[in-house]
Amino acid sequence: MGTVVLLALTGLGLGALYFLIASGLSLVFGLADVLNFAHGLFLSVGAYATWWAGGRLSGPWGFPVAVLFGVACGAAVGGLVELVLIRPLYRRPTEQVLVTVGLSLAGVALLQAGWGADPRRYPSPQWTQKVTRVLGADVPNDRLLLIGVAVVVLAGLLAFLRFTRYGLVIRAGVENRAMVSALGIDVRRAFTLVFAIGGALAGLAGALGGVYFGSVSPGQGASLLIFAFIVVVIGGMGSVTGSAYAAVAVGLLQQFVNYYGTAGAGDICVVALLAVVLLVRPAGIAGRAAT
Amino acid sequence: MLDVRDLSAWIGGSHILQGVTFGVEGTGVTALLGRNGVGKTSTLRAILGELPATGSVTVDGEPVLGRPTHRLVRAGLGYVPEDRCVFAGLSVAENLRLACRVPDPDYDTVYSLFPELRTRARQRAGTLSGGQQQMVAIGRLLLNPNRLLLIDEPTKGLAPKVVAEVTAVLAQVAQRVPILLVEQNLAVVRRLAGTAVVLAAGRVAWQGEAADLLGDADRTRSLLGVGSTGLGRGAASDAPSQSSRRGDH
Amino acid sequence: ACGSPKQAASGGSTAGSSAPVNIGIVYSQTGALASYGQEYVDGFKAGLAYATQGTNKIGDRPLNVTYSDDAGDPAKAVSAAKDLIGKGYKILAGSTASGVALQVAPLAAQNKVLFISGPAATDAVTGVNKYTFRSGRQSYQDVLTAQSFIGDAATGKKVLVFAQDSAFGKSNVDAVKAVMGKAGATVTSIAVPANATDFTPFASQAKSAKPDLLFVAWAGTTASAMWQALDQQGVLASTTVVTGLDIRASWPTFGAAGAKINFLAHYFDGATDNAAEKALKQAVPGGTVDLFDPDGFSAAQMIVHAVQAGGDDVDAMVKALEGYSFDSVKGKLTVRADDHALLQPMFQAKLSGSGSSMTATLVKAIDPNDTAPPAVAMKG
Amino acid sequence: MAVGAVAAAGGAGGSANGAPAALAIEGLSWRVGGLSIVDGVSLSVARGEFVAVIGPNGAGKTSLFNLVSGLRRATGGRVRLGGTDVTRLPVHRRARLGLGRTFQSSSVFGSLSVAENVRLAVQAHRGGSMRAWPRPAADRAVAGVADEILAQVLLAARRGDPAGTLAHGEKRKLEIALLLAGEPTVLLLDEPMAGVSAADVPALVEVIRSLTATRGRSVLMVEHHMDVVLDLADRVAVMHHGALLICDTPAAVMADPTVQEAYLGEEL
Amino acid sequence: MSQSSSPAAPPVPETAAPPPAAGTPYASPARPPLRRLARAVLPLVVLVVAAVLPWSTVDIPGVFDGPLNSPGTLQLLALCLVFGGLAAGYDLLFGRAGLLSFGHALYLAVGAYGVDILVTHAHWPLWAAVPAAALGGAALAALLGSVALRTTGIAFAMVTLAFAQVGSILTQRDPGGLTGGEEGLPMDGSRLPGFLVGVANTVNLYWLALAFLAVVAFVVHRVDRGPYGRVLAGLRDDERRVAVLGLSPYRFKLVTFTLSGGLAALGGVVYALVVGGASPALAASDLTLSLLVMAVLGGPGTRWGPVIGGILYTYLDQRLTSLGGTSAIRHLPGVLRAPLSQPLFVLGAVFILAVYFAPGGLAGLGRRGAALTRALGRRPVPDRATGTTDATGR
Ligand SMILES: Nc1ncnc2c1ncn2[C@@H]1O[C@H](COP(=O)(O)OP(=O)(O)OP(=O)(O)O)[C@@H](O)[C@H]1O
Ligand SMILES: Nc1ncnc2c1ncn2[C@@H]1O[C@H](COP(=O)(O)OP(=O)(O)OP(=O)(O)O)[C@@H](O)[C@H]1O
Ligand SMILES: [Mg+2]
Ligand SMILES: [Mg+2]
Repeated sequence: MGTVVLLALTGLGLGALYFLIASGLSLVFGLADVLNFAHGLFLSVGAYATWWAGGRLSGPWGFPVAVLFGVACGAAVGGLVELVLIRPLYRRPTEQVLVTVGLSLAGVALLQAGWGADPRRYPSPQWTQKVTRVLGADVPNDRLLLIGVAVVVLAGLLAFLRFTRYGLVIRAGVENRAMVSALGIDVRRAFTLVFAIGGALAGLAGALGGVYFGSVSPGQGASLLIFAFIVVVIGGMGSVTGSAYAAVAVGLLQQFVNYYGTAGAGDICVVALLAVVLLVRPAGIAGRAAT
Repeated sequence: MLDVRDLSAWIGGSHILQGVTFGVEGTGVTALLGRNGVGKTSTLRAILGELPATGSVTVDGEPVLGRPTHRLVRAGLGYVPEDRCVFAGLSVAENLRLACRVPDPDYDTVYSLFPELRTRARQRAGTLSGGQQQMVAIGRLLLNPNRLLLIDEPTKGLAPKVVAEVTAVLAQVAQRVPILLVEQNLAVVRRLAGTAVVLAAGRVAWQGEAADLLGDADRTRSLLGVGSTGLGRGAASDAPSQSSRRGDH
Repeated sequence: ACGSPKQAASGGSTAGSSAPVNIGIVYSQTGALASYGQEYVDGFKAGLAYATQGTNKIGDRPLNVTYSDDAGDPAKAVSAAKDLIGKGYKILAGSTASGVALQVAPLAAQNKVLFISGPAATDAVTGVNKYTFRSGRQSYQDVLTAQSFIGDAATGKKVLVFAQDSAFGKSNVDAVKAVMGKAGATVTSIAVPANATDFTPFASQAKSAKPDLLFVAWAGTTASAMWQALDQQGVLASTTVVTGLDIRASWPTFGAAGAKINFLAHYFDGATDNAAEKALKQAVPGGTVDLFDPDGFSAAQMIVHAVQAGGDDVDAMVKALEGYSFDSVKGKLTVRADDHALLQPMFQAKLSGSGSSMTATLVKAIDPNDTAPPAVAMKG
Repeated sequence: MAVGAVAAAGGAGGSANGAPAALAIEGLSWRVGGLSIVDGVSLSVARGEFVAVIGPNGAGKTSLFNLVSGLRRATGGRVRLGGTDVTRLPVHRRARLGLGRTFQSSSVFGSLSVAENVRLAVQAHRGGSMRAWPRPAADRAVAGVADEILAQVLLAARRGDPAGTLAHGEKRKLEIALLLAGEPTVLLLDEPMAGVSAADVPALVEVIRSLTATRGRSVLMVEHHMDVVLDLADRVAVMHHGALLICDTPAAVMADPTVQEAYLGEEL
Repeated sequence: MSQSSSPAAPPVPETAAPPPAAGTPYASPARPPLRRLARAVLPLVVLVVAAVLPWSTVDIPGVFDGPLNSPGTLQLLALCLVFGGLAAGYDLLFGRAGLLSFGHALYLAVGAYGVDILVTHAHWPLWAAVPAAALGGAALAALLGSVALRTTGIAFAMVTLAFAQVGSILTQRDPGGLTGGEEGLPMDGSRLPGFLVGVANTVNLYWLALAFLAVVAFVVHRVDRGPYGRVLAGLRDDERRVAVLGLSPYRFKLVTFTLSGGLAALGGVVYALVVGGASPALAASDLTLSLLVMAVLGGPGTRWGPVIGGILYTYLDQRLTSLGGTSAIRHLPGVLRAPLSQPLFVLGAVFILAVYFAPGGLAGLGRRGAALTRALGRRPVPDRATGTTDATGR
């Protein structure tokens, strides 16, 4: 019993982490149609920014402020990347993706140049490292934190897509940019915004990921990215809700298989799940729509 | 109203428009005619700043060349592109909503003209029939008030009945807003156009009263390569061709 | 200019009374193991100075050391090694990563040059061939040190190995089985994917196994999360936990767990106090010795000895090194003649303090012979 | 209604005189998301016969073509090509059996030159597409045929340009060229005249006529230009809300009041 | 309507379609016979020069440390050539057929580990192990391809990624001690023919790599010229259209996927011989990404672009590590030194710059330069401010 609860909750926590990472990826991919390999970099930026600020701030509000700082940095980097690197290439989608690839190479190396390859201890507040007893299971608090934040983010994103025109503008812009401006809309601003939001989400994921791992290292983001990709794709490219479902599924699957199956079988199961889903429903769980 | 002077445009290094000069008066329809590939669509796109162009284009005296497209459109230049450009991924409703620039878009006109669009509001535009997509494209235009409309082959792929209806609508609209119309269906042109501009190989070959053009068989043939009876329904179904085919099998 | 495609390779520095001795160090300047590499090289430089009494000469032959980066990638290491060998270098050392060591070693045998592997801990380097030596410890010695925590009273004890699911982890598991299993303990193991994102399932597996001794074989960036999980699931509180002490920079990542763990240490600042240690301590930047400085130091000592005895004759160098016993930072080191294992003292340590002010204190030093790995037959 | 259509089809369709119809559509249906787009259409086209399909926008004409050519899987009914049942066959197999089609909105290989477009179509028809080594004789033959066809559709002048850069009307012509290259026995033409400038219509009409006149090919053509329809068609089928209203001689169809009211409307 | 994406098939994202036109030699009108002759002969000349290179003792300081015929240089060149070939083979998928595979590393790894395991563990003779490994790779490609190709676009990319990921995980896990896990599997030199062993014989490895590159270049070139290549170009533009013309897209894509997989496996074999072993990095998805980078760097779908891209990328990747050590860098202020001593940073930066300033790849540079000058010559410079232009316009 206790074990099952533990696995379920930590599994959800894992799913929440995956979702936080995937949401930004999914948004940028679903709306701007850019498979953003630099997302992992954004993640690390957020993490390091939070780590940096957290080391300097103290007091009960020290960490939240640090997280905000991390998110802001993520957003800034995201927006900047769109402005400087992606925008000039909007006629050349392949190159857009490749630039993000180059960015992920260079960026991670840059972080390494700045702070070295070794993991740095993360200034997580004490309470996140304690456990809460739930139905006979010692559930780490940071998992609960992640779950909470993930829910909030999901709600926020859906609201953004439903109640603003941006979602519409950008989905249309991806199909035919010229036509959108021929309708009197400034597409470019919308695109920058989406990248900024994607970056902010990555930053948030990075900041909380730091709590999760208790340390930050340059490659951290990139190593998580592959699962984020899998989640995004299983969920149906660009569908935020789809990603949510997929994240939970992947998280739980990994957790339970890792415990009951042979160690490490979890990863393989996830990959298998991906292949199966795509072969049965090439468009992923939710089909393709940024909702 | 619209004044195009010495407009030149390039695509991928090739000189598509070679100094086009014509004007559009305050009201009525000006037809832009010519064979395939002479540069009609390019002209519209150049005016809207979608092609690199030189020369001068002014609307109500103010130069527009070089200003970003979305500004021009906000300033009241409505555009229906040739290949419709409905957003396949979006629903019909979303397509229309996207086009709204004003707080009180004129859905009534659109829906009264194309009831289809209301019934299919939730359908993905990509799955619409060719004609239905054309309806969306025109509908988008009529939602907002405009100072000048640039319309590229609006009746292409529409059933005769709808063609008639669309023509009627455009006739109404034209009383309020001037239209620069690219059209291959001469019957429609005859019904709508006051003045006509004929392009040939990126240059203006003739301009004047549409009546003069379509009225004069030789001129029509020389400029447009067809008998003035053009594409009036059934007109071309002359006996010999019929019999000749029958004879074949 | 024209020459034979094989010409340069056969070339090389002709042994002369004052011709420089070429030494090639192929290590991780960049890449994941950059900081290991850094320590190694610091140690190496200090070692050269120490072994040559600051002259950096052997006799009147100057030492010409070339440092090249392998970024932890075997391909790059092989390129670099071939380049050096091609230029006539007869002495190679370095290899921070096990993967690199294993792929460079064959080159040594094929081209008859001396190769002294660095921090790479894999047992496979020992006895791989006659031209390959090692200047650091190997996994087996860690395990034997771990055993010293339960002493010989291992009989009937339950030992659980919590190891990375990788060659590194596997070799540890095997070693533990061999050592403690022989000593009468029942050994089980949990293989954990090195890149796992959440360690809770494995931690609770370890918890439910209720071992008397938990041996954790871990390396890499996920250590912090792993320890946190073990701590949160109350594993650390419920049993004796033993693991290897990593480089100083990583200590803080043990977090709260640090104080609850028994560490076996290859080396840490303050583990020993001898002439070599003093020399090293004042040579390394920052003045604090760390895990892999001694490896570089002893590599330098071995090279100097080899050259003094063998000149440019590699086989003579090998002869000279086999059975060579010398005083180094860790104490008395001995190159075992039959498989080139490096017998050396190992240490038990405790961590105290927190954050960056953590300090390790020596609990006990283990005699080289108690940690001597079983001899293997020389392969090539 | 469909029943009546079958009768009509049976009457006029060549299947009466023994030989199997070149194309026989039997109770073909397609439903997506609850609504039925094509609804029990039955129609047969005899060898060498020219049938035009007209109907309001959204009547299901293009969908019907998609079902017949195999781009969409029919949810009911069957399709026969010269007697063989192709209802379950994939697109390319049907094409191999001599079924060719054009698309309502031009789809050509944009990055290939106009000539290459046609050569691809020719080689696809003549085989040897798997060949990775040049065989001058064969290649020259292919190129030759391609050039003839381009001349036929009045595109010779642009043979070198990337097809993506063609003006709209020119793309329509290229579509027909690709079709010609396949020497199909049954042709599906979806609004071949849409966007073609008035000047070029007569010429294209002749091209299409020659398609059928020679080698007794059969054609199913969607077209909104009534004069072209009347000029070319032996029979005219009228679709409405996915179903076949009537299928009869042009004259009869033009006379039909429903058609007048639902499709033609009043003359401009 | 039928053109716009139907709900059934997922919209093929543009990311799957390499830049158009770049790939098609057809677009270019027939060139004068002399130029065509040059085009045919030049590659052979280059090949011959490359083959006799090892006899030259020329020393190019800065570019190589050591004369051309020094083992170090030959080893470096050999690696470059191998990746040149691998990139070209990958481009068969990406540039020619427009298939974006994220799992190509798998087949490379199968080749490398395959030959390594057969020789080192199973004690096969090399002459038997090489074809076995290569064919094994092709077979696996055929098998997995037949599944993956049921999807398109990003979905396809991800399925291939998934398969490759499994491969990568397995090699990491060292099943049955076969692959040596993260430590990799050194090739047992004593079981190799003598002429491949030892630094003195590096030149033979160089020739081996050169031969591999030549084979790939030949295959790709053949595919490109023949009818087959025409079909691939068609597939890249519009699959549905190809089907309507009576060709089975699936069949052509599968053949291409298998062919490309086989070439990758062969490349893996050569790699294992050149480096003297296999390491898990070969199976990692990063490697596929670098193949992609190489192809784009050089110009996807072009004749020599990917080869050049592969060679250049590998050269930088190998050499930049030593750049960090050079005094030129060491004396820079910290802000500059730190990043510049990170090979990956320089590599990434170079790549990004290349994407910008060499769109369509290095191979495209020349062509575009010409086009640009033509355009400039033709067209007057518009004065954006007033929208007017000097009368010289026409
Ligand atoms: N992307 C392009 N690159 C090169 N040339 C182009 C491109 N787009 C169009 N053209 C050429 O520009 C010329 C004019 O094209 P445009 O579309 O304006 O003609 P059009 O009058 O609209 O023809 P249609 O009546 O068929 O629509 C055509 O010859 C066409 O081939
Ligand atoms: N995938 C789909 N989902 C829902 N409705 C669809 C789908 N595909 C087509 N339709 C509907 O089916 C009807 C028939 O479409 P089709 O393209 O066949 O009409 P059409 O006769 O070709 O009209 P047009 O003459 O304008 O081309 C249209 O109303 C269209 O909206
Ligand atoms: Mg046009
Ligand atoms: Mg249609």
